[in-house]
Amino acid sequence: MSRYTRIEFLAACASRHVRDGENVFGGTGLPLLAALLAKNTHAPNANLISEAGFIDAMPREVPLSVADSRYYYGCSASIGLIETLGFILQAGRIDVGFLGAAQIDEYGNLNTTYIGPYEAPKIRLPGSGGGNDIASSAKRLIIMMTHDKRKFVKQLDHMTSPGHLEGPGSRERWSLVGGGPEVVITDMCQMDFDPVTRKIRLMSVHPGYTVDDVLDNVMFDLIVPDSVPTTEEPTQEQIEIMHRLDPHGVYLGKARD
Amino acid sequence: MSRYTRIEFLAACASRHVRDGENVFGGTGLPLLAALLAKNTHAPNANLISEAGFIDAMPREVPLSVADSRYYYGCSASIGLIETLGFILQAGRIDVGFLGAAQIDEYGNLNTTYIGPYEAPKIRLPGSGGGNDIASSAKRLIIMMTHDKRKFVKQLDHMTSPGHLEGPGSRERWSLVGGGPEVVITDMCQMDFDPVTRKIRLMSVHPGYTVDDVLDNVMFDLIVPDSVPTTEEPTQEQIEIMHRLDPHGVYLGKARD
Amino acid sequence: MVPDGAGLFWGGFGYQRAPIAFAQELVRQKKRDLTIYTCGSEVDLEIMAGAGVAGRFEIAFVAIEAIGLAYNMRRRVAEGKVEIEDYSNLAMAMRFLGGALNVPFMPIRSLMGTDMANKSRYRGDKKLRVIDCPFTGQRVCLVPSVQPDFSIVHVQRVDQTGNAQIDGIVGEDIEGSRCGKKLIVLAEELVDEAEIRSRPDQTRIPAMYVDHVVVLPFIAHPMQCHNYYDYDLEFLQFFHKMTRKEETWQEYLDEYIFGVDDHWSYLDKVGWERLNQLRAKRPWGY
Amino acid sequence: MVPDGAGLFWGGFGYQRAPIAFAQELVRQKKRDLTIYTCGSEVDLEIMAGAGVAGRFEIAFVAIEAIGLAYNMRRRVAEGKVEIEDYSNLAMAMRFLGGALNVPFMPIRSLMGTDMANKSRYRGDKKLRVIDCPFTGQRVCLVPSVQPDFSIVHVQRVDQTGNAQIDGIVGEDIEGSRCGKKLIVLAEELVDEAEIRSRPDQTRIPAMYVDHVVVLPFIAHPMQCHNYYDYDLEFLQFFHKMTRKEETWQEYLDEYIFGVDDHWSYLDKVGWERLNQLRAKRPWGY
Repeated sequence: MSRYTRIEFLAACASRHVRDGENVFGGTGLPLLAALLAKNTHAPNANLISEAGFIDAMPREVPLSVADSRYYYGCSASIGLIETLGFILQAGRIDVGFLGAAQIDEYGNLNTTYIGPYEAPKIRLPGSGGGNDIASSAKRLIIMMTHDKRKFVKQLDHMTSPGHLEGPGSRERWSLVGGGPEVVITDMCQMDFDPVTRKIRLMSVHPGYTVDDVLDNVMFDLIVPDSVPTTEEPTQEQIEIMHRLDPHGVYLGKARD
Repeated sequence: MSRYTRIEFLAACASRHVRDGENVFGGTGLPLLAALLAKNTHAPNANLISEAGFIDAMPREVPLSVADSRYYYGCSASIGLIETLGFILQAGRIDVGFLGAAQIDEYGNLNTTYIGPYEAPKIRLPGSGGGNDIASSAKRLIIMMTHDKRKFVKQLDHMTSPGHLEGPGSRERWSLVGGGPEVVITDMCQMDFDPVTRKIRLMSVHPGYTVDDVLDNVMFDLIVPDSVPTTEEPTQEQIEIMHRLDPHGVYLGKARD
Repeated sequence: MVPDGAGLFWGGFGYQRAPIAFAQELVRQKKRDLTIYTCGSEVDLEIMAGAGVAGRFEIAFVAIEAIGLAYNMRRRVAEGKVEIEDYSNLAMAMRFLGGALNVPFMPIRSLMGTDMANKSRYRGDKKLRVIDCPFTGQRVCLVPSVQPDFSIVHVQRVDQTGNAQIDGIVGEDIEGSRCGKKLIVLAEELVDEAEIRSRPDQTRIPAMYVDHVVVLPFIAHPMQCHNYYDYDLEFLQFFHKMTRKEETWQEYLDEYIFGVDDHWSYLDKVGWERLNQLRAKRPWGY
Repeated sequence: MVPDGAGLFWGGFGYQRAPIAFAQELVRQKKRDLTIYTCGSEVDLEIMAGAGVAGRFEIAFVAIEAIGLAYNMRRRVAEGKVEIEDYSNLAMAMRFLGGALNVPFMPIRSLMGTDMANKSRYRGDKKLRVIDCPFTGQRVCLVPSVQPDFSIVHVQRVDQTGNAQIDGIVGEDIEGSRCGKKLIVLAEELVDEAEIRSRPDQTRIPAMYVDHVVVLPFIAHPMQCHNYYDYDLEFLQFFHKMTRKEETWQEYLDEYIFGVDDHWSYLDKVGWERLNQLRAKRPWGY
């Protein structure tokens, strides 16, 4: 068993959802670290795309921005947003997209824009960026969040990006291209979505946490299956590769645990 | 006085309508020869654009195709159709566009597609190409045709490209970007358009022809002003430059005159 | 690989990067009922219309530009064997852009007020739609996007994974290469993936779009391929002359298309001395 | 040159080619009531929102990405001094594409079903419109095109006539540079026109679009400019720390923007030894 931090666990867990050969929108931050980790372990042929315009990128170290020059050298094409978000994403060519969020509801709808009422927002967050586009059009969506009860809400303050909207049939009603959220990964558990109701469902609990810990930390009714397995831990190799990819500890923190 | 052929006259005459510094859509054929002649004489800073994607081109010899590599070397940018017909032309950035036609009516509307009824066309012509786009969106349109009575018709077999449509206000009704035809140049005369009725009007007659010659060779009522000047002849310099630009005589014919 | 009845985006523009070898191979394989989508193509359209492999064309232009009119197309249209749905170059380029973007239509400011908007061959009210803009009230023309079964694009260079570079103008090939359900890239030269990845700014078609790659020299003959070879003016004039009448066209077809086994035999027939004289010179690219 | 109240397309994307020097100059000239149109910008938006030169933003994103949130923007929004009309990156890029094409709107398949489509800050029903496609019956979202007074674009190289080259990703700058009524190009380096004309494939912005050119080094500092210099991580973190509170932000503003005469003085203040250490290394470009 390896020693690991919560962040390392989150990144390693998310990386397992990338399959070899897939077209992946990585973004920045932890999702990107997860995608890069996948490419450096079990998914060497994953095609890592940055919405800024980099296609099939293989950065030596983790970029800080979707437009970071670290994405450039060795990528197969360097173009622009109409290419990545239009020709690639909106055309249905992205297998998996990663997103984070400040709030998520039980259908996997996401808020990354405002806390407080729209008319007089208390806190302005970054906004959609390419988030709404990715949530609308990627075949599968992987959501990564640090676990905090206030983020798992019954009613979003603002819906920035579509999850399963109001449930079965709603994405089809708006002719959305992609399939919507598949999994939500936090530093406490993994959740997926019930195929019938499209509501969020507990999938696995990370070592050191219980089902009750999770239930205490969501503000909606979480579906809990009869048996909830324990999430696989990161390997020593995964942790080492992660730190090689983030030598300055921008995402992982300066100190090893 | 220089000796010249009809084609040389036509090209030289058309070239005078290009002003220095203008953005010009030249196409191929005689119009291109005219535009190149202008650039090599009185309009050295004309920005010659080919719809295939060449911007500010300065070919050594006349290209045979809008996509001809002869447009490439020394041009300032080499892009594509969305750039030239969209960002440049449709955005209203083209000062003057050249077009030819198989039929023209009294409002300067053009047919380059079918002779005979649409349902069972007798003759298929090239079609619009960028013609409809240029006629819709260029600030000024210069039409070049060899003079043949059957081409100057009361009713087009097919309207490929808009002139002044049904007269005053019709271009505005369709929100067309450009100003429509300004002048029609044949190997017999020049015609412009009455600013009030938008109908075609005799402007000047080439040496060797009379007003009656022209009236005998159009099938609609041509407006004839009180005084019709004689068109300026090509200079020896213009003729020499033309032949340097078309060394194989593709447009001018193999033989001098 | 291309079944009868398929729709094809057809790349190249004017005399540049025309996929002539592919057209000739479609003829040899006796394909039928294809629909061709392109802005303006020339010798290739004449071959496909003349040999009867395609019955429908959604295009803006057909002629050999400075060389002259398209006689094969003219005969086939008069015979009723070919139907052309007429658009302008911008309209077709935008239809490909819409297809590449996976949206159902694109707005343009051409076609309105003319028979291009009023008459349709077989698309009926799916040819285009003129609407009042909900934001400005101005009239605007919506043209339906195209997502054909295949995109056929001819480029200068490709690597073993499919990353392709185009030199010179791109015409409508950026949008066209992305709008088809499958993309077949025809290239003059195979280069190493490391070379492509050292200059990613130059990649015009990333490998992720590419389904099949064919590498052959002189794919566009008698047309040109920038930085590789010029057009063959004499052959082009000969081709054009042979299309003038049905009998001479059939002669051409028998000799230069059915009479050769494949593109290599075609090039042998044209002759390598002749072909080598067409090679592009620096810095001109032709 | 830019009057109060003007609308500006703002180029660069993420950490790449941000026109920081131009933002700082707008602050020094005490411009007011600008409207900024861009996909996602970061330090530049923080400067303009923080200094009060712009009151309206039609954007998709504001934060310093990996470094953290946009504190200036957060405070100004909470104070009611800044209004943000929210779109997605694709929506903004398509709005610039529509502006460049001079059509009134563009169709997209994002935003629908969410508050992005349901709520508007000040555009009201001119924010977007969801319609049923007249060809397919599918729902599609129309976003209104943008044709602002100015486009501000930062590039690597420009010639004396205005032809500009961009290395690396272009973000939304191709469309953005063509959508404005006037285009101001900021470049790191002046090259000769003959150099541009010997490689016309590399020209991303032809001179015919360009109204004004400014040539200065390190325009994007503390952000990066591909093939020229990397971001200044330490300065970026310092900048971000200074924006956390209004008092420290005012200190930063007084010292680094109002406290210097122009961009050269700013660079002197940052220090040339530091700047030179940021210069890009081959083959990486950063």
